Amino acid sequence: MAWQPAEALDILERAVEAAVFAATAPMTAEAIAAHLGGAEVGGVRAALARLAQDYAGRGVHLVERGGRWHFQTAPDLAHLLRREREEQRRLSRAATEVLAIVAYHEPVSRAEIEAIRGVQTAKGTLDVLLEAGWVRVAGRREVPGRPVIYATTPAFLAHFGLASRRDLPGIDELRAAGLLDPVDEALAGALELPGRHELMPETRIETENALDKNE
Amino acid sequence: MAWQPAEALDILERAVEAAVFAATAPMTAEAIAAHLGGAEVGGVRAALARLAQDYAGRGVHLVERGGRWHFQTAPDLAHLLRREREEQRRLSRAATEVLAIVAYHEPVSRAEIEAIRGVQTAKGTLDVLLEAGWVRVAGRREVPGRPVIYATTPAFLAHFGLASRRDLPGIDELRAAGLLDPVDEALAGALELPGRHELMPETRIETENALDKNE
Amino acid sequence: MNLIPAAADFGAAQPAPAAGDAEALHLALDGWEGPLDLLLDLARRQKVDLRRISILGLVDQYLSYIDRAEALRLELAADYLVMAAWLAYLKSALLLPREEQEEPSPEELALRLQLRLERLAAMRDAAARLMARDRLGRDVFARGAPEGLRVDRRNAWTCEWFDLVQAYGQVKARTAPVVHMVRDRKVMTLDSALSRLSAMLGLTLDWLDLQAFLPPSGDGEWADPQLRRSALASSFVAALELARLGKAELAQDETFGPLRLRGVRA
Repeated sequence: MAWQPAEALDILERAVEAAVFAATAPMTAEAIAAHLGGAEVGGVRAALARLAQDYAGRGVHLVERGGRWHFQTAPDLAHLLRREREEQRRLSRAATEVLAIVAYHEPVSRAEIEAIRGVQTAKGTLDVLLEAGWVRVAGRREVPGRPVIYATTPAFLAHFGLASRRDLPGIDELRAAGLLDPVDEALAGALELPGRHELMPETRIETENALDKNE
Repeated sequence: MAWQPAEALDILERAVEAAVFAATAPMTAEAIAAHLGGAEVGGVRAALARLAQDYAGRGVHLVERGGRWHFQTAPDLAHLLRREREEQRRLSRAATEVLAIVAYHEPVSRAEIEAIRGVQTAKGTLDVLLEAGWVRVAGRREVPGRPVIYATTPAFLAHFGLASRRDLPGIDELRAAGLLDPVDEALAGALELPGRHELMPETRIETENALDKNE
Repeated sequence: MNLIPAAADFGAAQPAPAAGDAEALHLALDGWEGPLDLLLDLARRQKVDLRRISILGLVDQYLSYIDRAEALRLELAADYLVMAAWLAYLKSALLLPREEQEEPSPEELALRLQLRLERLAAMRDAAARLMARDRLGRDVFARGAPEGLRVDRRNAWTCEWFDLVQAYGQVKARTAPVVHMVRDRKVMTLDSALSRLSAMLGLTLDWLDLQAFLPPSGDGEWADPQLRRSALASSFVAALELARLGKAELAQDETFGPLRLRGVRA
C-alpha cells in the first residue's frame, strides 16, 4: 500500500490524523467527530480507515483497539525501540492466569475465577490488574450473594494489541471446543443430559472417548 | 510533495520515524542514532530529511527546532484541535441589574449605571454582559472625560423575546406586579416607558449629578 | 461417600492453606499452585492430549507423589491431602464393578476432573499467548509527548425575563430618595451649658466634679435620662471651651476617672 500524495488528503483526513496524534489517550470515532466540531462520524470512520492504510508499512501505525484509535510504533521495530528503563514489572503467573480468565470469560466473578484455577485468588492479584487499568468491576451478578463481576477494559485491548475481544488468541477454537463453558454445562453435555444437546457433537465424542480409555 | 510508497521506506527511516514518535522530548540526530543501537548519524540525518518531506502537507509534521526533531500537529489545524464546550451559567444578581439599567436607560455610561444602582459596578460585570453579547459599546458621550456608553444588542432582544425595547414593561406594569414596592410615588411617576428620545427629567438630573461627581 | 461433593468442588470451596503451610508447600511441591495445578502438570507429562489422558494413571502419579512428600516428612497442605483422599476414592470406584456404583458415577467424577484440567490448561495457554503479544509500552510505543486536545470552556449566559424586570424594579426601589424626619428632641444646647458653667464657676474656686454642674435630676424635666445625657455632653464641651479660654482648669486623675474642674481668677 503506497502513501497517498499529501495533496490528495482532504481537510477531514488531516484533522483526524492530527487529532488522534495529539490525543493523550485512544479515541473513538465518535469522540474524534465531536472534537472536530461535529464532523460526520461516517466520514471520520472512512478517514480513519484511509489513514490506517496510509500508515501500514511505516514506522508508526494507526490501530483500532476496542473501538478506540491510536498511533503506535510498528511491532517489527520492537527490537530497536525496546527500552530497559521501561521494563515493566513482570506479572506473577497467578496474575496472568487471572487476567486471561477475565478476558476469555468476562464478565466473571472471583468464585468463577477460583473454580477454574482450583485455588483461592490472593487479594493482591486482582488488585494488580485493577491498578494496571486492564480489569474493571463490571457490576454484580444477580444471583444470591450478588458477587462482584469483572471484565477487561479498553486499556487491556490497547496494551495487548487487540482490536477487540474477538482477537484474543485462540478464542474461537476455545469456544468451539466448549472450553469456555462452565464444567457443569460441559459435563451435562458430555453425559447427554436433557436440554444439553446443543453442545458440539465432536466434543461429546472426544470426551466419551476419553472416558472409554479410562475405564 | 507526494508521500513515498511505504515499500520504499528502509528500515532506518521507519526506525527513526518510530523513535521520534515515541520519544518524550525532541531528539537530536545523534540521540536518535544512539537510541537505535548506534546507527550512523549521517544516515539518521538523511532519514529525518526524507521523513520531514513525507509529512509535509499532512496533519502531522516532522520539524526541527534547535537541532532537535519532533512531530507536531500541523499549525493550520490548531483551531480544529481545540474544542469549545458551552456551559450554561446564570447571570449574577449584579449583572442582571446592570443589564436592566442599560436596557431601560440606554445609551448609558458606567458612571450613570452606578448612579442609578447606588453602588459601584465591578468592571467584570459589564464584561460578562459584553461576553454574553447582550450589551455593546455604543460610542462615547461628548462630555469631559468622554466616557464610554453602552447599549443593548439585537441578541439581547432575541434572548428575551422582545420585538423592541418598547416591549420592556413600563413603570405602571412593574408597580402592578409589586416590583416597585416601596418606591417613592414621585420617582415612580418620573419613570416612564423607555425607548423615547428624552430621558426622564429626574433621571437626567441623577445621571448629571453622577457625572459632576466624577469630574 | 460424603467426601465427593466437597472434593468435586474443591476449588473455591476450600479454605486457603495457612501462610506457613503454603510456604512449606512452595518448597516441597516446586511451586505448584494447589492440587489442580500439580495434577495438570502430571497430566501434561503424559504427553498426550488432555482429552485422552489416563485418569487412573494420573491418580496413581498424584498419590505416589503425595506419598513421597509425606515420606520426606514434609508438611502437606490440607487441600493436597483432601485431593489425595478424593482421588483414592475415585480410583477405587473406577476399579469396582459397574453395577455397584452409586450416583454420581465414578466416570462422571473422572470426567469432571478432566474437564477442569482442560479448562485450566486452556487458560494457562491463553495467558502465555497473551503475554507473548506485542505489548504497548514494551514492544510497541504510543506517542511519547502528545500535545493533548484542548477543550475550552465557553459560558452560555442565561437570564430569565422575570429576573431582569425584577432587578430593575428593585434597583429603583432601593435607590428611591428617602426623606428622613428627625423628631424634635429636648437637648441642652452648648450655649446654655456655657452660660450655666460660667455662672457656677464664679461662685467657688474649689475643684468640682463635672457631674455637679448638671441640673439636679429630681428637677422635673431633668429627670429625663436622654436630656441628662445631652446636658452632660454639652457641659463637657463647655468645660473644654472654658479651659481653652483660660477661664477654667480641668483635671482627671485616672483614665475614665471623674473629670473635675474649677474656675480661674482672672
